[in-house]
Amino acid sequence: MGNFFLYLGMGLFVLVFLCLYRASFGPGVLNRIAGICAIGTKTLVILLLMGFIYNRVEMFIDISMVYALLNFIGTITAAKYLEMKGEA
Amino acid sequence: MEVTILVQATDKAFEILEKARNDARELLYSSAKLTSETRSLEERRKARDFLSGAQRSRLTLRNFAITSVLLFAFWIILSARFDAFHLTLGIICSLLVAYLSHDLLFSNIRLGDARVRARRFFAAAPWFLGQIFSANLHVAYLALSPKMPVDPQIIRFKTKLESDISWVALANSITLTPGTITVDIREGEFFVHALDRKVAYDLSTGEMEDRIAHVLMEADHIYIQDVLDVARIFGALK
Amino acid sequence: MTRVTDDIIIRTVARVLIPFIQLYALYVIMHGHHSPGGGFQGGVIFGASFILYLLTHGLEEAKARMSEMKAGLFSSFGLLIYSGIGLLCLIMGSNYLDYGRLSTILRVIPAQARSLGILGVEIGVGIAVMAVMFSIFFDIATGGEPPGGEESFGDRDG
Amino acid sequence: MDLQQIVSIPFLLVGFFFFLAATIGLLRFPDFFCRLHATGKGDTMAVLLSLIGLSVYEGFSLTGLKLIFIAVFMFLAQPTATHAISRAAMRCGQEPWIKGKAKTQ
Repeated sequence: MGNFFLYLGMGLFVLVFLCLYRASFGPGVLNRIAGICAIGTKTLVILLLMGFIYNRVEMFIDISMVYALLNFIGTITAAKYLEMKGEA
Repeated sequence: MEVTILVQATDKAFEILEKARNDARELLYSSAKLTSETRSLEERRKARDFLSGAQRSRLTLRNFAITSVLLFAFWIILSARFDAFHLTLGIICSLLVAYLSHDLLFSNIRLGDARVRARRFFAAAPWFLGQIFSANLHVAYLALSPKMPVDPQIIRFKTKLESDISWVALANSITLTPGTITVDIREGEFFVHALDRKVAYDLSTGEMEDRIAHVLMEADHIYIQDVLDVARIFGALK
Repeated sequence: MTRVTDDIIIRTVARVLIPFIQLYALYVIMHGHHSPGGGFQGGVIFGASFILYLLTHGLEEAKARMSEMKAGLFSSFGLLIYSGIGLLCLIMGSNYLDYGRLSTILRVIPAQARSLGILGVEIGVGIAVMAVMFSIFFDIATGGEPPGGEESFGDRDG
Repeated sequence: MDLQQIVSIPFLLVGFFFFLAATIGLLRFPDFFCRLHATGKGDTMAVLLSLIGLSVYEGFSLTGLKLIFIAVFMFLAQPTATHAISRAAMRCGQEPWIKGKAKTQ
């Protein structure tokens, strides 16, 4: 089962790199924000899988919770900033 | 001849004068009554204000209590340590957070019907989950099919829901379900971005709106689900 | 960035989430000595909850809840707790922040005194970090205007 | 291999499939709003399925309950974030792409 988690995490890692294309080359700021938000959700699952691989779920679950929280607040802040600025 | 006319005229004049005096008296009385009425109304309003002040403080207390109990339950789940030291810390922390933000969680929710609402929510949850699952299959199909048959368009409709909680529920479930994203809400008008024509048509039938109105118990319209419930009860009775 | 948003969705969701975020921050601070996190991380999360409140409810309401002066006082207060515990250890005759000697005051065994001392230090650090974080965001959002100076600095970035 | 592991594997695999679909959608869709469809919906469902799978694997404990809490949080937060970005785009004057127009973005 540990190997299964490992391969799943590696697959998610590849997906993160695919999202990184949109986050780095995406035309405009908004596409970049969308890409970064997608990376955040994938990172959350990768962190949990790491916790299961290392048998320390209680520790990694807190980290992933903080990650989800800060991802949400960061996205809202960026969106609010762009909305107030009025251009992208 | 002239005398009779004169007498009649004076009679008439007296009559008019009498009538005017009566009118004036009535007006005076009514105005006096009106002032007394307004005064009593004022007093009543003052009393009501006082009462609602008491009600408000009671409401605040209730919100505080419910918030702290909820937060303490959340703390127990988070902490997973049951010794006295950590439980005391939990009580202190949940009281502190409830003091800081007790007006945020329940600012305009009626709590009397929470049980009915929870039951209806759990009854409606499988339908929503199924919708979300089918939405994801739809998006996955669109993303993976080589021709990518998307035909995006923006549709707008006015909702009949009233409270902001149900607006938020409707907007978030629109965002989660087939091919649609809530882009904006302006004064009860939803701007929705739809991925193709079919999902736009599906949305405009308003089934989801009815379901959310049913779950959150919005008053003053008739819902399909209520009619169905009544029909079922009637059938069972027969 | 500091005006009240007219978006009902973000405001309502933030209103529901903020108490839980704050409780989570306190959990991270209090359990810092046997799980990841601690004073700094918990303080950052607590500050983030206030930032979310400022973003969604506007500058005025956020000021009513947490003004700049309060933020300054809290940052000094957190630092006072931290350095006070450290100095107490120094007065008791051991090194700075060496909590073992606190056992004579707290009337517990030295190991437990160390745990309690670390907890107190983390609470101090958490309060300081929360206040500093909030005041930094406050300064950036208002463009560095002095507190109470102009009424209309919400319009500057509109 | 006990029963919990066997049950949790399909959940994780379906979740991974939705992650894959969301990422491909993010890369392939023609305009910003359509890309938001991919990330907002696909990622939410994928996180939900993955967390259900992991909590089944963990078994009934407080850790599993915490995983469910993360799922609930994502369910509230992800549509809200999607809505915030799309609203910002609308206020910034991004025109949604209509079928038949040249692809600009």
